[in-house]
Amino acid sequence: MAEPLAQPAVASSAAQAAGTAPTGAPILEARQVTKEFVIGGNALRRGRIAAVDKVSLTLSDQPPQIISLVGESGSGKTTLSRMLLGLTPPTSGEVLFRGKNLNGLTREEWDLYRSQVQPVFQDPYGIYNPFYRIERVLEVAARNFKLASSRDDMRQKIEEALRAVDLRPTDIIGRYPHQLSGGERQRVMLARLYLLRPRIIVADEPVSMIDVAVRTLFLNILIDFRDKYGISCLFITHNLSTAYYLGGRIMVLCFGRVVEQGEIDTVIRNPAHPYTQQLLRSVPSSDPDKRWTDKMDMRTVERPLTHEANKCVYIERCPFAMPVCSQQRPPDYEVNGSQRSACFLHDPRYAGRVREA
Amino acid sequence: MRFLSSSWKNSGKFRFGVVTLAIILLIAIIAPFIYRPIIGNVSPARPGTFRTWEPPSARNPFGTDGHGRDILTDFLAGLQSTLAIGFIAGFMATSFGVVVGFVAGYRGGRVDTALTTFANMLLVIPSYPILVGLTLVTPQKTLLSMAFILALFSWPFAARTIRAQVLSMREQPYVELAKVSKQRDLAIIFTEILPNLMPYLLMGFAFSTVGAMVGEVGLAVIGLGPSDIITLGMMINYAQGWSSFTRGLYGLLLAPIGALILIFVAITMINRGLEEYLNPRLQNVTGK
Amino acid sequence: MLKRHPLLAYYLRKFAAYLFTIWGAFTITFFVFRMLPVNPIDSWVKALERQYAAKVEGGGEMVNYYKEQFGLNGTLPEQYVRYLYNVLIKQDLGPSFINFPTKVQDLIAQRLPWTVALLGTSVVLSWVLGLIVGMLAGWFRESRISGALTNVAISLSQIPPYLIAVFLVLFLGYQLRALPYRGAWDAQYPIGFTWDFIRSALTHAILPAMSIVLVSVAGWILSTRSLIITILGEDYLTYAEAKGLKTWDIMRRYALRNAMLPQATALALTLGAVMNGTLLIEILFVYPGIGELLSRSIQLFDFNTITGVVLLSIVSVMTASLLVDLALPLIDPRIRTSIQAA
Amino acid sequence: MKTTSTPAAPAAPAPARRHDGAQRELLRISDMRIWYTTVAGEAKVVDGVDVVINRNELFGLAGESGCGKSTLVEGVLRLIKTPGYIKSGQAIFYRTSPDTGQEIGVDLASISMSEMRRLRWSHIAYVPQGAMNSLNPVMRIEDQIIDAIIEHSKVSRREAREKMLERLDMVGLPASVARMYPHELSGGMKQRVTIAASVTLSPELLVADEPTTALDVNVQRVILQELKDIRARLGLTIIYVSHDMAVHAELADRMGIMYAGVMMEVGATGDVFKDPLHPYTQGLIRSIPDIGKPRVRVEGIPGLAPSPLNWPAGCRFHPRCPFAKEVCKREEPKLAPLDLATIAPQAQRPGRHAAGRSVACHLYTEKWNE
Repeated sequence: MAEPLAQPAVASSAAQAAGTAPTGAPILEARQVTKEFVIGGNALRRGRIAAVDKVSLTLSDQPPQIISLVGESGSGKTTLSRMLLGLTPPTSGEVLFRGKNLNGLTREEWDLYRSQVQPVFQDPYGIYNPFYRIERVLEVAARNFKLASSRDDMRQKIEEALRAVDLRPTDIIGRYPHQLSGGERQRVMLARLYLLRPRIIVADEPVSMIDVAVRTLFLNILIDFRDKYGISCLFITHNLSTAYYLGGRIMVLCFGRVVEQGEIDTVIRNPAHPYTQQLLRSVPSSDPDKRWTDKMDMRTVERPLTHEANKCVYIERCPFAMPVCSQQRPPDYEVNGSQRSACFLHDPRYAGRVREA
Repeated sequence: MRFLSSSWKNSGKFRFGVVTLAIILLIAIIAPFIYRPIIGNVSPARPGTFRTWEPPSARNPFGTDGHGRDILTDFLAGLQSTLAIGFIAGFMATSFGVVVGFVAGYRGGRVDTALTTFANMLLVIPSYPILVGLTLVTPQKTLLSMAFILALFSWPFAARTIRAQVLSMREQPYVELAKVSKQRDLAIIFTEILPNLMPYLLMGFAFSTVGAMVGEVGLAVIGLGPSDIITLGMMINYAQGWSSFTRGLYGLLLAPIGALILIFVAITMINRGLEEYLNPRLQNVTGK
Repeated sequence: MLKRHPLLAYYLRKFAAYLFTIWGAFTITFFVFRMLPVNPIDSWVKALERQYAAKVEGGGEMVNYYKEQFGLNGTLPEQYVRYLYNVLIKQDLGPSFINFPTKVQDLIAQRLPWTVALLGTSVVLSWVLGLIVGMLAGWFRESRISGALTNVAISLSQIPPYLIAVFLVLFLGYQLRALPYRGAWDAQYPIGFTWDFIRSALTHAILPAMSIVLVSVAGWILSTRSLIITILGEDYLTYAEAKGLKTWDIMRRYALRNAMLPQATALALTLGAVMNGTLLIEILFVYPGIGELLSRSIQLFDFNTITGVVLLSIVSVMTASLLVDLALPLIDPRIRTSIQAA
Repeated sequence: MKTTSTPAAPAAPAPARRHDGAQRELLRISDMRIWYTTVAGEAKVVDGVDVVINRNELFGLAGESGCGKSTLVEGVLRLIKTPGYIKSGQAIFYRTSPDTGQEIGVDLASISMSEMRRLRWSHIAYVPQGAMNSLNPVMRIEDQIIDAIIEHSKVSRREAREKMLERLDMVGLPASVARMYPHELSGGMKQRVTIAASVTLSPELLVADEPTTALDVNVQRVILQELKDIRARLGLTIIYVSHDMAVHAELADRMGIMYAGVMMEVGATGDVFKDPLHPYTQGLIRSIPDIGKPRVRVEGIPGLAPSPLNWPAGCRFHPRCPFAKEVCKREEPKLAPLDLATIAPQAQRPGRHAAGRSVACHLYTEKWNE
């Protein structure tokens, strides 16, 4: 188990927001963004749960970077992506485009926002309207964003975009969505982004429904977009290995809260938050000699996570839970350099009193 | 419309329905050429062209009815008007139902609840008494007025199915993609949702047409058919119960009923073919 | 308090919608008929004259007297409020035209048993038959018979029972004289629990019931078949089979049990709608049910009877769906938890 | 559930037991073909698979979606419904009869459905792909387990109940779960109930078809751990079907890689991962992102997965294979044991051994240097 590091330095909230310290002004920024849903609770208690609970992150294209947002199902990653895309309004907190709140944008600012922030959705089978041929998605984008001067200019740009994502135009143009494989359809989505050249891509689990062999093609294109065209990407996934392959930064989401963030290599080599540690211990390694030796206690996985505001979300499952964890919500602690973890273990005032699980 | 060609290719029911309906429509279209030689250019509905209750003869292959009209002409003219009433009422009901269904489904919120409750109220009222009441009162019962009255009560069916489809389609990822590609609401409705609704529109239209024809028969049988034309329902009324049988004029009762049953079966088969296109698992032999 | 008990809130919301829809539907019917530009009293007087072939003198005040009797005086809203007052407080639906002065509610009470007996039994019968046949057609759907049966069911399902009735009467009633096709029992037997009366009532009910059953059984076969086909595709069916259970056990405890709930709900809703019945069947067979009463009262513009019967039909349909809404959470644990969560 | 069995197969002979080194054969599948009749023609989803499963072994059946691995196990278990049918092939299952302890070979592909039904659960158990919703939503958990026990072992309801509770406890589920309905359980718990139910009668063979795909990674870890314990405790033979190679690396003793309806490579897990023979296996293993290994850009396997309606001629992988030669386009290589003596020089690797390995690729046949 990784030893909690000594120096405490609680990251102040301002620093926290700019914490990722990219040099350029952030194109897209979430500040303490929260989204609450009303659920009946049981017959007695009718509660509101925060699917996303005070999450702050910044996405900038100087330098272009890929941030992986890793979380289990139900951790709120899709809700967060929809808020960043302006498809769902946050209950509290703000989503800012170049420093201005999304719902305050004028018509032109909104157009600029749309042209600079674009999504890749999860379900390759539901993304295309079955009624039309596949290339219509590209034509609509070209038309609405005025990317082509004439019909054949548009045709020529579409073909170039398809080739840029390793697809032969002759195999794709003119065919209907159901005639293409999941992998091909997601790459046509990337071709659309190649046309639009946004500054930020918000990809919500784009490869979870495609086979491994074809998946790497998709990931490589995302990496090329970053390196060749300077397009940053918020890559949302539940698969740590896929996130690792992309490199860049990682943010670990647990039940609506960011519990750890940092450069992916440091976080994987030396995870600071108990939840991240458990995730890493659960990922099967593809080396037959490195099989699991320790036995994971069933209860750490089955016991529920909690939404209560002044508690650590992971308290029920955490082997190091301390009294303070059930009294306050842990702030972000700087662990080393830009790695941060929301856990009291990093605070020397409590480090000593660890209650054995 | 791809769904039509693929339904035709894959579903025997759809083919049977379309062929049967086409034959019936063809007969209705060429009807005047058949009955003109028999009755001359007199309105088919005019009584007294022949003597009443004549047995079948060369001139009147099916004989004549109680009002001195040739039964074959009654049947052919009746077929024309019943089909006309059915399709006009079906068209009115569907178009009104689609508008209501779309507004309720896509707009949602209070408008949706208001429209849905209103439609539910209409659905709960037994339509027959009001139909009869309205028909009794309309001064001159033309084909159009009958169709309108019949449409009054069948639009909620179409509205309900369309609304359900729009609600589910609105959540589809390709609608979200359209939003993110700066498509405006109207464009989303007409280019993204409407094309996928076509099969449901056709089914709604077929369903309301059948409903309207059933309504017409119901009214005509108790003597409330339109005044200046003959419909298949009115023929059943002319048969005055079983007296036409005692005179051996089976055509007067069996022809309209047979034709009506055939029309209903044909339209239902078309609907079923479309349903199986939309939900392939319902087909008889799986996989096909 | 409502916030804390989602189940209670669910029930109250449903009940409020129930009352509102009944009130709305009733109001529409009431005004549609009362606004028709027809003077019911004149048509009634003409009917009397035809009956006794004599001119009625001193029409003026007599017409007003009868208008008052039938609650047709005053402006429409007044009539509406008075009618509602009578119905809700005094449970009095007002006198009927058809056989004045009997009250509408008595007329209905007299005829209701016939309609309920005829339609009620045929709907339940076709439900049971449709469930079994539909289940088999869905389960053995590769066989030719189930394919042919489904096609027959599809064709029959949309045909109005009335048209089928004509064919039935033509062959069974008229040609072969096998079954009676007029009236509900043989006039020679007095009404009572004598065997003759019951036997005659039963034989008279066969043809009308058959024409209703033939159409509605087709509908039930189709709905059960597609329900079973969906269930067959479920994983728990494959798993039941992988457990090596006998086909009959799988059919009964896995497939049928999952199909039971939706079909039971559908039955409750159809039974509720039994009231608007198949009016034409009752006219064709001269069956003394609610439908036949309705058609005669419409001819004579007997507002009270029309509104009474329509109200009865609306209330029965809405009550059926309310009962289903109330019962569902109790029967199906999944719905109960989803309500608590929603 | 009518399945047209192959007419030619003899009625359940008792073929001699073959000894494959220390292990004894439990299931021998030979030339198994499972096709689906579709509007567009015959989809040859499983098209001639040969594989042997030994007793007490965990055999990993790997391959991407659409390669036919689930269809193969469903076919062997006779759970295929029309329009799917077993075109040809045998699946000899060596059943130990409880009384004599003697092993009888039975061809699962051709025995009658009632015979198959008797084998199910007592000898062969199955955890289906949608294990999350394979529990009957309108029945309590206990009723769904007890009915299978009583069906096969004729014990009293009370005994069956005890057996059920004991199995639930074995997978770490409290007894209170027995009275619950499926929708009241979390995904992971439903999964464990299904596994517990499958092993109530201590079957000889457990077939698990991608049981953990829909689960979160830590719930999957617990389920896989559970499977390992049960296997050890009950001496089970398990066929584990999954597209996730890392799971096979974690669990499997031996592995089979399927592609386009046929078996491409079979071997011990260590050999397959460290020294993959078939070019497809190499591509597959190369493109698995692994947080343990250094990050290096990988090209994955270009091209399209072929359609079962018309498999490519010759070797089915040749359109996507970097080593494809003329012979690969013409002739389909048979799955053959690796014979170091005959393979072409450039296919030799230092430290490569051939024990228990077979591959279907011309690289490893004399045809390579024609």
